Amino acid sequence: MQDLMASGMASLLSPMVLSFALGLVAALARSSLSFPDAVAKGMSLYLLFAIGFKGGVSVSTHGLEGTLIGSIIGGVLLSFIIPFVAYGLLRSITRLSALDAAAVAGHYGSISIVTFVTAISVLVSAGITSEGYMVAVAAAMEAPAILSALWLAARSGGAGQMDGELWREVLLNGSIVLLLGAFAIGTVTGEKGMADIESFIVSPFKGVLCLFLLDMGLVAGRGLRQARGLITAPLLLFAIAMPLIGAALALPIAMMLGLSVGGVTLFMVLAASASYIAVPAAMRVALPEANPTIYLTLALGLTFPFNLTLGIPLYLAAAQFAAGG
Amino acid sequence: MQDLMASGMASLLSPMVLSFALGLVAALARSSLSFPDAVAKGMSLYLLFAIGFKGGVSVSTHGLEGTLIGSIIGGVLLSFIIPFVAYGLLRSITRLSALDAAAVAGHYGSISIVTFVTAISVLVSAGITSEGYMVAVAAAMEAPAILSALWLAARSGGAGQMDGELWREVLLNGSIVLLLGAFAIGTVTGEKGMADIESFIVSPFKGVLCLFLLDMGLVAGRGLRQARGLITAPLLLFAIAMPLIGAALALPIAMMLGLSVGGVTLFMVLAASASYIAVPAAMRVALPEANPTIYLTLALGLTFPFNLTLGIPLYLAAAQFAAGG
Amino acid sequence: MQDLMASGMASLLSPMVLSFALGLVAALARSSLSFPDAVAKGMSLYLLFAIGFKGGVSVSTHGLEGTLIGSIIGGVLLSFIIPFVAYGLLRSITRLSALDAAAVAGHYGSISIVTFVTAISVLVSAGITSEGYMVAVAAAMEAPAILSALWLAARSGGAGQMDGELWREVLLNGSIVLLLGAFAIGTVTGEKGMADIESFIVSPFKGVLCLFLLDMGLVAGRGLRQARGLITAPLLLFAIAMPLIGAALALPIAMMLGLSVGGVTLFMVLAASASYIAVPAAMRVALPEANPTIYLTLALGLTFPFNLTLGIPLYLAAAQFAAGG
Amino acid sequence: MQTHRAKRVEIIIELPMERRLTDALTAAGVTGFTVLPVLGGSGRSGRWSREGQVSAAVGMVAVICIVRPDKVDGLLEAAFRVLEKHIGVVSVSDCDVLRAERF
Amino acid sequence: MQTHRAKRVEIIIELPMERRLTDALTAAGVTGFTVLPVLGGSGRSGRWSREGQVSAAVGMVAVICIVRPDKVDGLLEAAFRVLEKHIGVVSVSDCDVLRAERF
Amino acid sequence: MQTHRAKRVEIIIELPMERRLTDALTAAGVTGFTVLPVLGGSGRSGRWSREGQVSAAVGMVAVICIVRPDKVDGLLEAAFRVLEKHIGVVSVSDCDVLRAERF
Ligand SMILES: Nc1ncnc2c1ncn2[C@@H]1O[C@H](COP(=O)(O)O)[C@@H](O)[C@H]1O
Ligand SMILES: Nc1ncnc2c1ncn2[C@@H]1O[C@H](COP(=O)(O)O)[C@@H](O)[C@H]1O
Ligand SMILES: Nc1ncnc2c1ncn2[C@@H]1O[C@H](COP(=O)(O)O)[C@@H](O)[C@H]1O
Ligand code: NA
Ligand code: NA
Ligand code: NA
Repeated sequence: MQDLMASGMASLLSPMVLSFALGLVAALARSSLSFPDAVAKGMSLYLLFAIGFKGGVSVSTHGLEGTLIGSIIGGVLLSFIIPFVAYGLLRSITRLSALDAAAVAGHYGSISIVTFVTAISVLVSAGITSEGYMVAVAAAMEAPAILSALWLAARSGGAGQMDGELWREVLLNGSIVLLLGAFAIGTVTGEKGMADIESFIVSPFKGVLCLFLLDMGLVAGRGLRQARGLITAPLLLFAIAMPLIGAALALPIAMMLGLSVGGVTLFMVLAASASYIAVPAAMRVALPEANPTIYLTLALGLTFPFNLTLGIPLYLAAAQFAAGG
Repeated sequence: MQDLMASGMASLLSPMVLSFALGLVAALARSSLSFPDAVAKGMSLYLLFAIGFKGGVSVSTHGLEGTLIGSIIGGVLLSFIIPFVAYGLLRSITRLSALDAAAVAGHYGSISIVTFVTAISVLVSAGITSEGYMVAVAAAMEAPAILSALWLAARSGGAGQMDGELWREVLLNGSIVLLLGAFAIGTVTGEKGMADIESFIVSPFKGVLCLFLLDMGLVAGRGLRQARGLITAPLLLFAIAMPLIGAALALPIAMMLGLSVGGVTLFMVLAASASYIAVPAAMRVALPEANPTIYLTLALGLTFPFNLTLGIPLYLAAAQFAAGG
Repeated sequence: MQDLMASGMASLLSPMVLSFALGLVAALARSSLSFPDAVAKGMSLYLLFAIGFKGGVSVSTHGLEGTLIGSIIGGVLLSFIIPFVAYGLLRSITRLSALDAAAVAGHYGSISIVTFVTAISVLVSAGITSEGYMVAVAAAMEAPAILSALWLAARSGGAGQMDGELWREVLLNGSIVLLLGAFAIGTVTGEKGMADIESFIVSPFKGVLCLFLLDMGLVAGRGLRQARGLITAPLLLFAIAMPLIGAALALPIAMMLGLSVGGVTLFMVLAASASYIAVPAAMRVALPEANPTIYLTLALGLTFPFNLTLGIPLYLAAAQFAAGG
Repeated sequence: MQTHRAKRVEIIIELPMERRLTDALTAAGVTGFTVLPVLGGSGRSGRWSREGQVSAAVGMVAVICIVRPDKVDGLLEAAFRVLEKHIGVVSVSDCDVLRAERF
Repeated sequence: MQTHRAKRVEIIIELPMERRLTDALTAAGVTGFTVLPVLGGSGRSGRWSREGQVSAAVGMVAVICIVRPDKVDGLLEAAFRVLEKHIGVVSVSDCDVLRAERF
Repeated sequence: MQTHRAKRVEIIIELPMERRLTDALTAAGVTGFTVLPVLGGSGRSGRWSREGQVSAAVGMVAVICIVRPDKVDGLLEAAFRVLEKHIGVVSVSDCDVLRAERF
């Protein structure tokens, strides 16, 4: 317990969390601090490439410890199921319309790659290893939730078409392709490839993550300022309860899959996190009548900071407790 | 003397100064070499974050050597006073209108963060330590001079309103917030945080600074080419005399504060340098009738190169002489 | 032979080649993966600065091994001559108009700096040194081919004016100025300057190159998708034969110049590669009626990937065979 | 100089719908258009800015098509089918163009 | 297609004045506008370019508002109060819009 | 508000020709113009996008000039001489401007 709080405290006072907080505060105070979107995009491309590549190299050296296939199936199932839980919760505790609830639910079934990346950094700092193929699991969990959301929306009369074009867009969206592509490159080139580009993708990684989180704090803060009036107590409750529920659903599956402590943590993080890059764009196409301010505020403005600060240490503690640390 | 010239020479032939010179020459020769503004902004965000963070970490380890509060008060006073000196000088030796003179004066009271950053790099190369909290002093010196400039402009009938909105903009401008925010993060996370992101913010720092100075050379060169007709001998004299005067005013104050040789140098550099990022934008709002070409040419086209090449080694030599090296 | 295939294989499975392949496949599959142009430009500025600087430092330490002047003259001659060979080949095996053939020919006489940079990386990985001044040769070979192309176009009635303005644009184009400028800075600052910025320009170099090649794969793939209908068998043949011919022309010259194995390889790479950044822009101005899709597709979509994958290992093998390895 | 009457259509549309719009225009026979970036804006759904954004969900582009007057209706119908439920603004104004053979 | 008369107002204004302008527009009841980036330009104060610039002092943006004709005067007055002493260009042209209920 | 008739000329031109165009405008006495970035587009030479591009060969910009009606012809002639063999689109529309003394 003592330990848990100490490590929680350490994680709260890491440069990463503090950078996010700085961005949040600066935006709420209406500072002019901002990143050009090209720079934000560039940093996200770097992070995706680096994390994918490292995962691949890890697989090439350690082999597929545990079951890759099993984890992917487990992850995909979770991504399908979570939206139904989220939808039910939203419809019972908030006043969101069926359409808005369906759209929000899709975000929580999918994943936040930055939350995932931050969790890996926390694990690395704590000296805890994890299965390299978790990046493939992350990629696999991006899309299924969208289907569930559209099904929920359609059931409630909210249309929501998933045409072939949208399928292609979602499955081949930039972050999935980059993550899996870099993973494949890492697997193929292994330690030798790593030696080539280590000082680009390993050493400066955390620093870039800090700047990216600073930018995310700015974007989240700006969003929160715009959406002040919209955040009701039930929505706030949902934004904190839902990641916990997601993580709780993930824990037993991760245990059954026999993942390591690190792997269990990451699996929980994936389930607990909500997408705010890929899914919102897909929802604008498929469910244009759903209100984007609601899902962006919940996913980026509330759940993301919760996971970043309290969630990750909590999931790690739960994983250590359950998987025996 | 021998030493002084040798170290001056070394500083003139550093990759940093030469990168600036390359940019200047390329722009004057009308080369198409240019940086996208998003990349320039990205580099400046990196430099501000890194320098702020390092200052904070240094404070967290060495404590507040000397008096932080004293230095901030000294710096703020200087920032208030220098514009009056600059204004007097401009009005007596040049033909600038009262309004233009007031606007220029405001720039010289404020500071150039890149000159400051370059000076720190020079100190580090020379193995000279300095007070980490000087970045807080730098941040504190950005704004006061604007007030003096507006007062001077108002006195001469040039209007110049400092409304609440402008106050907020100036005090919460991106570079102040990032500098102080990163400083705070560095103070809180200390050596541990530094270990996390050292290979991002320390190792590549000088290289990024080179590219940024190259870009500044390009911008300065383009400006000089546009402003050819405008630069008279008295203006040129001002652009070189004023940093020397600022540094001379700063030296006794720095000595009284009991700063280290490195600290005295940096304090002089702050006083000697002129803003060309934050203050020009504020002046466009508050004194729209003042001619921006004049203040940008003086601050960026003339005084910045002077400080970069001759100024910094000179201030360092003076500090070593005065503070005993 | 065994060795050759092994090293060819190794080079094919390097993170660099695989990154390019990832981009190519992603674009052909119409993934949304893309880099902002500001980020692509930023990476190219970094690569040019780094490669130029390293070349300069190498000259400052090793001196001008071999003859710099000789190599430059040889390179310039090649750049003048290759377009005539290319033009003859195009006119005899393809149906391109005289104008389009002239425009394409100009691209093959000039050079691709990224192919050159990749070749240097391959040499470094293989522990093979090369003459630092080859970057000056690369810069010198950018422009002459444009003159040959314009002469060919004029002869066939295709106008093509090289006015003073275009001259200036070509000779002072950003990449030439940055490459030579950084080379000069490297020469002046030498090992000391290198120590200052090594962790910026050496360590992360290969990683940045990977991301840049990924971007180039995306751009090339998009281009190929647009130009599907255009690529005939003869054009494809040209795109593969021409680099081999260029390299074959370069080999004896490089041997006569007495270059090292690494230098011979780079000289061949310069001759074999085709420009797709500077020359296309010049051709748009000078030969606006030539079809840009043709020359961009040949240079970037076909010849660049060929050189990257098969060409470089081949030229290296030939250099080793000829210059005795 | 010799000019010809034409119409300038300006469509401001959500980033994620850009390709659908341009594909629909192409399908409707409009092959000439130019896409401009947008930094931010304000509308019934509030204010927004691209600053620091990675997601396409928060962003728009402006598509400009210069067309012969007789082609405007086809263009507007094609655009409307894509836009219908989406946020976006369509405006048409008169203009004169050089080199009418291009339109 | 059914279209409605409207006005297209284009305001090119200094970057540091952007927020003041959009706030003034909002205060004047104009809630719909779109902000486009500007790369460079030329005017009485000479030529400029955003290339490599960090300072907002050297830069402009273009703000486009589509409004109902009766709202133009209010808009122009609001814009003028902000612009008065500042550099910038305001132009108004006629246009037709789809979905008039949005303006 | 008091406004004055003027013309809005919009020239979409290849990136490598930008400086030649603006120099020609300046030479023709047009000192006021604004350059907007372009992301991509489509025309007779196919579709293109600036995404990930380093070369200026694949790219365009939009140049906007607001001029007094009597200056339009000189402007168009200057623009046409530069554009003649190049890809690009020139359109002219009517507008009203504030502060006519500036044009
Ligand atoms: N009247 C208008 N004039 C110009 N742009 C507009 C207008 N209305 C909306 N927009 C743009 O379209 C976006 C979405 O509008 P809305 O659907 O009203 O929220 C806004 O954020 C603006 O970028
Ligand atoms: N006639 C014009 N047409 C288009 N843009 C203009 C015009 N005049 C000025 N501008 C823009 O407004 C900026 C400032 O103009 P000025 O105040 O005349 O220097 C210029 O740099 C251009 O970007
Ligand atoms: N009708 C048009 N409306 C708007 N932009 C156009 C039009 N035609 C061409 N363009 C732009 O000009 C570029 C070159 O046109 P083109 O020469 O027809 O290939 C296109 O890629 C577009 O960006
Ligand atoms: Na999730
Ligand atoms: Na100062
Ligand atoms: Na070549």
